[in-house]
Amino acid sequence: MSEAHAHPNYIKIWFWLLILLAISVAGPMLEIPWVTVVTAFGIAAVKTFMVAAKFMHLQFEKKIIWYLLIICVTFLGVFYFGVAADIMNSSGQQWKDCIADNTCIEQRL
Amino acid sequence: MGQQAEAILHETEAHDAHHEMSFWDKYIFSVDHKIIGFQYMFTGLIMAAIGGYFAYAFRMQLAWPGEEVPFYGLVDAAKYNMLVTNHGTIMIFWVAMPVLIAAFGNWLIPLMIGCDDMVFPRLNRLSYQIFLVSALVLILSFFVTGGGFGGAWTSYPPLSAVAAYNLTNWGASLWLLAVFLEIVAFLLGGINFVTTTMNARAPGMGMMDIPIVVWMINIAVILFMASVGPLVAGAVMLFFDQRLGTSFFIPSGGGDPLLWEHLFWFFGHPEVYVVLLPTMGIVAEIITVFSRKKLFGYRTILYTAFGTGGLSFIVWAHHQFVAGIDPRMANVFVVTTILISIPIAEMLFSFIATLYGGSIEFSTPMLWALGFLVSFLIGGVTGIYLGASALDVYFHDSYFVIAHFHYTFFPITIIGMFAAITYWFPKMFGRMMDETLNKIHFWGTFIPFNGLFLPLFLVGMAGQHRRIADFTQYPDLASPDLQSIRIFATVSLVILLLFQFVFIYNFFNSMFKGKKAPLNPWKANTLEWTVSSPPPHGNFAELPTIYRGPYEYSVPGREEDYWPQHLAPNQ
Amino acid sequence: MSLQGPIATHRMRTGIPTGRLAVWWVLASEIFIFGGLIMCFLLFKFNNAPGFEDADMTSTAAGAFNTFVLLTSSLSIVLAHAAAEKGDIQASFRYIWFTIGGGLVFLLVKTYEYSSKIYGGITLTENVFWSFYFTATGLHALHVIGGMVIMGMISFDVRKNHNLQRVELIGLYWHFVDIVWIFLFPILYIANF
Amino acid sequence: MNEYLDLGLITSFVPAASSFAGDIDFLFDLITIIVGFWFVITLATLFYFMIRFRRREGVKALYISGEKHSEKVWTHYPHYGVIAFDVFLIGFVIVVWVNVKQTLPANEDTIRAIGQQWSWSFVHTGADGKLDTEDDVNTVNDLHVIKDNTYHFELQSRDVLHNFAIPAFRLRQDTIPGRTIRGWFKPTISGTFDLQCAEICGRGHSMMFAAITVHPDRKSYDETMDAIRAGTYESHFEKKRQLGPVPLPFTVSKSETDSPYAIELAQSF
Repeated sequence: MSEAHAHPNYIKIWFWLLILLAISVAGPMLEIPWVTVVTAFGIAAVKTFMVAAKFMHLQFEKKIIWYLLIICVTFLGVFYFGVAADIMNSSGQQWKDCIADNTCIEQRL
Repeated sequence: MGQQAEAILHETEAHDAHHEMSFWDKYIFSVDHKIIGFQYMFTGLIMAAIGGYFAYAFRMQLAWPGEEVPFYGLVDAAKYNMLVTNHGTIMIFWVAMPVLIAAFGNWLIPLMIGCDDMVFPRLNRLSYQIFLVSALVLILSFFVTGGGFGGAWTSYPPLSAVAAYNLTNWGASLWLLAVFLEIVAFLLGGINFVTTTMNARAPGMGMMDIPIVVWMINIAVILFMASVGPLVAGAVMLFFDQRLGTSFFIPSGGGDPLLWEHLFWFFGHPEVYVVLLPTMGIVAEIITVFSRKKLFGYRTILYTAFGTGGLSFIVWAHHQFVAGIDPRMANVFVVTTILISIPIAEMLFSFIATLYGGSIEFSTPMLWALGFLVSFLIGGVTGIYLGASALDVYFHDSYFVIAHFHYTFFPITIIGMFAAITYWFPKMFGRMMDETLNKIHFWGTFIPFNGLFLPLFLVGMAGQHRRIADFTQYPDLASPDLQSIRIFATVSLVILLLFQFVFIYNFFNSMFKGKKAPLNPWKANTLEWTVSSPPPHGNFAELPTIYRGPYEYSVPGREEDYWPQHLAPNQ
Repeated sequence: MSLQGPIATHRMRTGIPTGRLAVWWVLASEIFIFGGLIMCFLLFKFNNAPGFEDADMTSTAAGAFNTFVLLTSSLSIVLAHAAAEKGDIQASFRYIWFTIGGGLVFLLVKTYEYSSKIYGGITLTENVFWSFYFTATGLHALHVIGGMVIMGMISFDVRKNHNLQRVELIGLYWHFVDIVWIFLFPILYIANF
Repeated sequence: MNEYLDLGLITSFVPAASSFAGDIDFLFDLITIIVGFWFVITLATLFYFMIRFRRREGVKALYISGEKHSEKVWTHYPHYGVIAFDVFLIGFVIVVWVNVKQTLPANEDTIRAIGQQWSWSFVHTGADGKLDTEDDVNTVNDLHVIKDNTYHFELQSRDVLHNFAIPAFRLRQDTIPGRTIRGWFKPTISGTFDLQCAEICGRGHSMMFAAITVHPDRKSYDETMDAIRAGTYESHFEKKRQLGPVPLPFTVSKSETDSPYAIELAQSF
């Protein structure tokens, strides 16, 4: 059993999470792209932080777990940006995606 | 938990261990970390035999194309592809990783950090069982209709994703499933290793008192865990492409084959360091013991290992310089790739500096360790050629790559494995190996190894590319000179394989009939040499407390030239 | 504390109990698996790959309801942990089963969504968006099922006052599954961003 | 760049037949010298230590931790040397890379190469110098170019990854289905060279090779093109290909632009 620590008020956090959920559903209904992105991902990030810090007790956890999680996210970011140049574009230096503009030779499948 | 409670618990445990265990409980379904280590080691050695046999078959085909290979039969194009693919897969996933990380990790971590077992013994057993299933699935994949998978160990889609392209419908899927299971097994095992090292160290053992090999295995495991995740997702996607008809990696359906290449190499490059670092650790243990020297720059070696691990995550695209990635990105990766030579060079320099002023005894483990340094140096420096993007335009997928790759992986896997086995054999089985046979085996492996792979640099420079069943058809490559180089390499391989029988004989003969080994035959400092050989279930009669680092050899003012970690300062 | 297994298991050099430390490592490797999948999705999405406008067709209401269910079950499992820590075994047992019930509701909604899509003629092979949709939610659902099974096993241990620390461990895992869903919800359900 | 430094290490095996082959050979030589220097020094040190410090009776080893600054410099100085050489190397490498892969110099002609399991189809532009027009000349496994002309190439693939590799030109580039990849080369020696597929592409990968013929002048090139159009051209490739004794279970198609697909080949064995 873990060492005792003060338990935060879980119901209150749950209540805040539900409000955030409502915002993230309502946000996109305005159909403004930047609002959608902010409400969808910004709020996902906030919710994640709340769940991790309060429900998962990261607040009270040793620093090493924080480092561990931060390293994970950093490496994922490295992966994303290393790959983005090739996969997130449909053309680049000396290459282009030829399926999109129908200039490809017919594919066997 | 206090030490007193530990002592009480330990006593009851030892008492429990007295009751007779059946053969199955003791050797097959054991939760003892040492038995699990043996299970990994023997499975790995059997897989190594299969991998070596495959290498023999396709090297014979290259030397004498189209002729029936003794003990194999005719190697046609499909079989050739299957052989090279599975040779690579087996040697990396079913030999290098189980033997270097899982076997020696299991065996050494609890002993070296002074505790009685892994923190999760049953998880440990589960990890081996999954690993065993994965090996069986891989072997099964050779025998299904269409034959084993032949799309190279990198398994680039669309070739690997579409049965109509690779013509090995089930072979490809089983291959992928086997790799997937193997990864799962190592994730479970790895979590166990890291948790054990973090939490279960003996009292007094600070971060800087951990033997380097334990550090290295742990760094390797963390690298593995961090790099393999995206590939696991990718493997699921590829499996769906194969079996359910999705098109994650098939361009005509909207996917992108380059994505797999990125996913694969994001794992594939750190994987090189995953297997390299444990061997570096093994070598560190051996050269300190046999030169009676303190390790030169413990912290330096540790930090360079961290540096290498971190850098290894940002170099992966050097495998794809000419794979159609954006050429501007290549410039980023060439810088990081060349930079990774810096920590590795520093680590090698530290090892060499350790020898300075030593009292070097050329016993077999030391010969293997020095052999590792020499041959890995060749592998390392030839990596500079391939990391240079402009030169990779010529050398990509050529035999130069093969030679470079084997000059790194052969020393890491095979030489590292033999170094470790010959060094820890007395502790593992309580008997000494025959030193003469060991030396014959060393020279009989080391010389043919160079005879095998040095010529491949030459054919690589001649523009010969890999995964071709018969070069004599290629007008520019058919010259008798090049063919005689190939034959020379093949003959070296056969000699190398024949000398392994010396090892097999010596191994089993010494295991049962060898001279009884003393407790600490090499006069080493680390904790595994303080327990009886072979160590009993529960390892230590009395759990040790640590007073100093693992490399206190030839300390001035002490009569003995070693100073075991567990001896209290006044002893 | 029940003393079982090797001594190694009960040592605590980092100050974090071994079980919890291991669960954090499990979660770290899971972050890479789900993270890798989500990264791949985003790469295709931002490249305007054809088919990604189909995100309109997923039912935002069902997704939002499932988010609500998972958040609530996260609450109940953390309450179970708090109760177990206080020694209130019966309450802990009830909260665990409430959480399992949440998982069940989640899976029912998921089944409804899957079947309505499949009856509507949309399967895994429709296009890359739907491939991602079924792969990601399917992998997530497998984690939900796994979590429920383990929770069920733990709940009976709890009633016998065994291994109470495991409530916290499964809780950590369950919160992680919740967090994965928090990210899957906007990328798969909220219309084009 | 190989006028500065030419050890002829690669050219003793393969001729340098394109304009940038010399640059790449130069890089090889440069790296060989730098790396060889370090290799020899390191190995010599290692062997010296091994011999000098072998075990002798009554001689105790030194106690050196390697943690003190005065000791660390012994690994740090060589280490700084490695960094300096690395930076020096990266400079040269990027210059050559930019020249070979990142830039497209003005061209005289364009060719298209299409990889498929397991043959190469080539499209030559014909008289108008443009692809996708009436007078294009299609060939299978036989590429024709003129010496000292700069060519752009367009790579495509119909099925799996292939690799357009001409060792004599020091050129390799993957072809990816769904992508058009561009690049360039400028042949400088006339003759016939191997064109390989250097990315594993299935069962017939071993047989997927073609010939690139560099014609000394336009006249010879035009005659060949006319012969191909008239169907009277006997491929140099066919003459030169010596089928080894390997019982590969199929042959590569000879005449059509579209060689048989994998499935058909698969059914034939």
